[in-house]
Amino acid sequence: MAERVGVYVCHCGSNIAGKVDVADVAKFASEHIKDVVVARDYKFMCSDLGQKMVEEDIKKEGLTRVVVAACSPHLHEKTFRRACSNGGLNPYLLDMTNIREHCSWVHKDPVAATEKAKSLVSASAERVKFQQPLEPMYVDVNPTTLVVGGGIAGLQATLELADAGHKVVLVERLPSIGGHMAQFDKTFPTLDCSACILTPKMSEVGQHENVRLLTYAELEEVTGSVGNFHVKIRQKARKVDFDLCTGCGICVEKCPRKVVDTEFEAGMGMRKAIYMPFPQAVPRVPVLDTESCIWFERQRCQTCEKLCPTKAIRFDQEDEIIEVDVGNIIIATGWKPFDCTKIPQYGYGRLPNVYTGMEFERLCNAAGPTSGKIVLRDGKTVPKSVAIIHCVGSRDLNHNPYCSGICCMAALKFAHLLIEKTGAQVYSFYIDIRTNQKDYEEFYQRLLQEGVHFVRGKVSEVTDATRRPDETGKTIVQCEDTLTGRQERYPVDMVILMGALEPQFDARELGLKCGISCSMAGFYTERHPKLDPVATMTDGIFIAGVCQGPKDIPASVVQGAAAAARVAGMITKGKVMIEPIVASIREEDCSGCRICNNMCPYNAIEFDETRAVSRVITALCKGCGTCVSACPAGVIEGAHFNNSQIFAEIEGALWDAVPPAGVPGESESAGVSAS
Amino acid sequence: MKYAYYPGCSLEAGSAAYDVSVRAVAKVLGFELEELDDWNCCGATEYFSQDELVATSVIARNLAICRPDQKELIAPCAACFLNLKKTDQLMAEHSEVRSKVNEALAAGGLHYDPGQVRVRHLLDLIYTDIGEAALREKIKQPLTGLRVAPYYGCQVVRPMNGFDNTEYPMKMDELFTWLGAEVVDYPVKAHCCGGHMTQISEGAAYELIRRLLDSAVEHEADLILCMCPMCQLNLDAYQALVSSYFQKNFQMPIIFFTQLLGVALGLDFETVKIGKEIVSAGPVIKAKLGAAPSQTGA
Amino acid sequence: MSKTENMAATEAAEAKSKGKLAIYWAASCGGCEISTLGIDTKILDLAAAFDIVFCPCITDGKTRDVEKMADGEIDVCLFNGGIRTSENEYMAQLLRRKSKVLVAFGSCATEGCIPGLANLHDRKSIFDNTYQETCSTDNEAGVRPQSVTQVPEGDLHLPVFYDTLRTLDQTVKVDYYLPGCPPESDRIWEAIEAIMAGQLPPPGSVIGSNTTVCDFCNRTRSEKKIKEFKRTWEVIPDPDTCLLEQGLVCCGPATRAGCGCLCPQVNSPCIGCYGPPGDAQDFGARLMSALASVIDSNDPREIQAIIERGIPDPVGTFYRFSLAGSLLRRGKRPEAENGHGQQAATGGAS
Amino acid sequence: MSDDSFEPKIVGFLCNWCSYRAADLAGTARISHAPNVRIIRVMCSGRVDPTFVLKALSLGADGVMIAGCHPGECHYIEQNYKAMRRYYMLQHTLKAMGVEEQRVQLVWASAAEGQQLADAIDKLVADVKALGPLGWSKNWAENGDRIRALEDIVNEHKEALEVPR
Repeated sequence: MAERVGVYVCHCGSNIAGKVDVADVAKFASEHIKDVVVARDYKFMCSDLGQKMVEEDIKKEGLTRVVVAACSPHLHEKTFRRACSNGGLNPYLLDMTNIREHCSWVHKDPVAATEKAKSLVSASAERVKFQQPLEPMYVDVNPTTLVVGGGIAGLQATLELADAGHKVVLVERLPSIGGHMAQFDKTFPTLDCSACILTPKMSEVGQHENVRLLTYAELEEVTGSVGNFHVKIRQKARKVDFDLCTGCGICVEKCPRKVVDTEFEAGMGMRKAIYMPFPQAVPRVPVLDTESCIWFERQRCQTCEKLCPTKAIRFDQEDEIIEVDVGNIIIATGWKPFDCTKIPQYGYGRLPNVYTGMEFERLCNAAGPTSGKIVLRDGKTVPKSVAIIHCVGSRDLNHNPYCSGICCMAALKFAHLLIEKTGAQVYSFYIDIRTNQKDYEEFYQRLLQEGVHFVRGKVSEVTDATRRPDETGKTIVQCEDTLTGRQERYPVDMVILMGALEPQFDARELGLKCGISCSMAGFYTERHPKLDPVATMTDGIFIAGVCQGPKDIPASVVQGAAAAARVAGMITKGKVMIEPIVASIREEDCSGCRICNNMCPYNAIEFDETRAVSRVITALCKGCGTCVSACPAGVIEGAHFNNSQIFAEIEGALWDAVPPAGVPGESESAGVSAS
Repeated sequence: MKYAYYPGCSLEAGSAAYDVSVRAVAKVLGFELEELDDWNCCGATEYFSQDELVATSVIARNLAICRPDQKELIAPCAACFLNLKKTDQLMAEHSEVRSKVNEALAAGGLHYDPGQVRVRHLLDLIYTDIGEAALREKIKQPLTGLRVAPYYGCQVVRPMNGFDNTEYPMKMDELFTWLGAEVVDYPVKAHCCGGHMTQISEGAAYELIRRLLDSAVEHEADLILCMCPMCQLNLDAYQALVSSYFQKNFQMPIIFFTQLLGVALGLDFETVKIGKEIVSAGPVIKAKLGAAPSQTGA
Repeated sequence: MSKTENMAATEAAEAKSKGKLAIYWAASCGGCEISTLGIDTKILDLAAAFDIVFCPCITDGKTRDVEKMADGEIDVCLFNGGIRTSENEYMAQLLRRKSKVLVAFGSCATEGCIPGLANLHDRKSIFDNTYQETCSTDNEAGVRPQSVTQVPEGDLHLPVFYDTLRTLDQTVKVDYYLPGCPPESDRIWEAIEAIMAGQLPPPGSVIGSNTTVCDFCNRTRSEKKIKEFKRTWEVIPDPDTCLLEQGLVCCGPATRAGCGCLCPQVNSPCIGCYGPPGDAQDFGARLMSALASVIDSNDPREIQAIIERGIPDPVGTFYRFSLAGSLLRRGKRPEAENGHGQQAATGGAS
Repeated sequence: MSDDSFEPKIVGFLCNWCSYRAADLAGTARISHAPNVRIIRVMCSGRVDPTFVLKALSLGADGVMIAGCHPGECHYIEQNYKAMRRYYMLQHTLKAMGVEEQRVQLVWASAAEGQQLADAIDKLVADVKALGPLGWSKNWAENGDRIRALEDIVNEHKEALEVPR
């Protein structure tokens, strides 16, 4: 039985009608497209009256398919699906074609625009005839949430949810939560002590009845989908019994092996082989580093084991896989600092008095290796002159094109601390000073008053090759001051490189595990950069903090809270709708060649060994259709985007193309008809 | 391994030592350099500043005359390398240049599609294609005790040579570390040698040369290794003038890196033309490496 | 005389109750007929059920006899071969008109088969090659086949050779398809049985299985990742592992079952002679898509290198049997050429 | 070759998440571009089957655009890589069939790249204009002798001597 298609061409005021001859398009639809029984143009299809028109035509004219030619389906597909529903038609029997963004707004010539609109309507009308009624699916939401990353963004998200009464599993890779913020000395622009404001949050998380804290643990595998994720977490072996340990610290104190702490102290200080990264660490359970432990090196020592009052040391402890079920996941995995040796002309790693920003944070920190005394690597010389270089690895096409956002303010903070603690002359080499949050500009003005020398220019090199007598023994910064247009050399005692904030080294890997994508730079892609910054394209996975893009502490806190709010909303609602756009395999025709098996990044295709056929796990399928086009036998069907729909759409789009002329065929059976 | 070879004019004249040592080293390391038949001038630094299109066309001829089997072209001279590479890149990136240059080439019955020939510097060949293991195997005379300052100059490393860091190159440093030399961290390794300034503004040029020599002296280098004829000329031939200009007494031997590489591979001084330079490198090499280098030759 | 008459009468009576079968070959190799005879003694059952009214390969019969039949007089016509010449086309139209059921029999009639690969060329280049360019050909006068030759008695005609080989259904309406090069004898018999029993699928369909060759392949299969496509002579394949996983371009996953997986059983990759299964539109596209999907690289250059090295002849690989029946049907043709061309005039006069 | 009056008919397969949105953005930002591409939305460039391209060309399209998210930014994580592999495989075959490479182009455009998508459309249209119409079905036209030859067969059979049975 032939379908009865209704075609509606929207004027969108003059947005469409100003360029496209909408009446002509509607006329074309009714005269030239088979099975079109109603074709109308209307001022605003999305208005109540427009929607009513569709509803009534479905009822009166017995429409079985509806085409709306208007704006982008991303704006109004839901609107017209609802109109179809109200008219008693399955909402998936609608197709929307975009004659505004893709046509009237972008083409100059009204005739060409009208012709294109006809093609788009023709394609849509041919396609819609092959569409099939579909039913959306609903699943329950597990109220437990997984937060990955125990930095400030993850901590905020955790607390928001836990305080609201929801269970949270917090996973942190390092031995303690706290993240980079725990390493900082002061925070800009208020200069309050970083630890003072962070540690209360850390201990709250550590003691919260709704929080299950897993430190020194990593996400291993995520399966399932929104509402019902199943997560495997690798609890790395601490070599310390978590339950027996009281955190007394005797083991740390007595451990005879000291090593450079490249993690928390950024290489500026030492730690023991068994250690807690810092005094306020949460949880207060040390970790034994088997790489440097004497016992693991030559089976001797055992000091910690002998001295532990609760016998909590476990040399034979192994990694453990912990499995949890959660409804939503918040990723707050933060960032890693740029490797400054990648810019060798700045001398980091080669010249002793060149420091990274993180090294300087530790140097400045009262709890740091020098107890907050700013001295050179010799341990005693107080620098009299310091150069701070901005944008090291940021805003640099050779490394990262983006602005790392926080370095200007951090550099100002460093300058202030230097002046306050040492009275040194500070030179700040910048491209632009970016201070665009509350009270930031005021901080910049304050530093100008304090006498920082701001030099606008990109430093060409940092060297120990002297040219003038006054350079002897100094580290020289060569830079063109672009405000005076002069090449200048600045001999200083200390150079601080404000390295870029880079995505975590395993950001892509984790993204793959969770099914979310990264930008070119490697930061996670949000669902919408303005309107949905903490959701991702994968339902049930949210992002917060620097893993989404460089940002400062307040912005990270805001995102942590925002992600928590989104999750709380999901939990309150209790159920989520899943679009029925999924693939399915005609199992009776599947030969089990297994080509499709590794097509799916969501592992939604499984192979049934006994029957030797592949099968789609509908709940996991996201409907991309890649397996559909990979199947060599053509037995995978992609709902709402199946072959017959797309073939029809292609045919419709090319309604005016050259017909297969001069092709010999049945119609002109020249030979036999003459016999 | 066989490569097309573009010696360039300097290597046929003032920098013959470079050419001779390159060929000698090639023999020992087992790669073949087939000199391009009927190559023409690379334009040095002048062509491009006069007329870019004409320069590109003239230089592109060298790429166009490569036979189909000559896929990699080696140029030891820094200027030749840069110009050839730049030409290939300009033609690849600008279709207009590509079609105009090919119009010009067509007059001589030639045609060049960018990317057809890969232009490479000799250092890249030795570092990448020969590599550490093969090189170490061939060492006859380790350079132990010799303090060398690798000097890259400007043209080989900039812009975007594709095989080494542009701002602070390290490949020659690594190469000589493999050979046993003490490589000094020569901070001015990519600074200007003065170029043609010696002809225009000697004061400026001498200051630039002084900085290079001073830094080498300061780092207690025994000699400076070059990979550009112009650099070698400026540092070596003008050393006496620079000394008197600044009331100094520089005695810094300046040789091509292939010459010292040859010594490490067991070639004698004559084979790699050590002794052709003005500030003689022979004595310091002999002194530091103990006995006179082996006389086995190639 | 009377005995003969009697026999003729009996035959006539029998013929009325028996069906009429025609088997025709157009541009084909004769393999389909051989495979038909491969039904062995069942040929007697066939003869009991049908009068073979026309089959130039095994019985004497003239086109005029067919022309004289009433429209639709033939019950079933098994038509093998593609449409290469005007004669092929004429016969296709004639048999279509005279047959109730027309079956595209074998790969040539279904999708063009090997002769269809000539669609990468046109008449002129085919003639140039065949009659001039091969090294063993000595043809100084440039003689080419002529469709019309004038002799004193009038014009003599030979069929015209077409630029493009067509499948049967690109020429006339086809009721059923029986693919394979050639169709396996067992499949032929199954089809004949179905016809005899009147248990035919809906018109327009393929008589045969909807699964693929892999369904009958006993090799172990796992997830596929291909870093290199190998040519058959480059490797002695492991007999127990999926050939595709060993880098060989095996068409099995894209090819309709029916052969019993003959080639992979002897360690040779499937070449796809049974065509695509189900309602797949373009065999080559299916195979291209599937093979490309499992290339183990995300680097454009590496991907191109893998493809170019491993698949030097893409049309011959993906469309060995199906070029004429594919969406594009043929390679791009040089601008209007006539194979008979200039040489035709001189050739004709000589 | 190029004919000013020739307006190529091009079918574009755009992925729902990046390139289709890029086209939406080009619209919102009123970035004017050539009207020749008729856009078909698919969920992912990984859905684009070589069959779609062949179908479009066989039905009279002069060119085809396949557009997806940038490599590494696919909404479905890595499916655009599969589109890329298929694209090169298809190009390899199309080349052997005589279809010019520039007629089928693979484009990456993120949802923020309206300008880039518009530029890519203009480039494709310009490239196809320079190549001229494809008109694939013209390749199927048979040589002029065909109709006459078919009539000749019929006539000859009419004239042939009737052999009595």
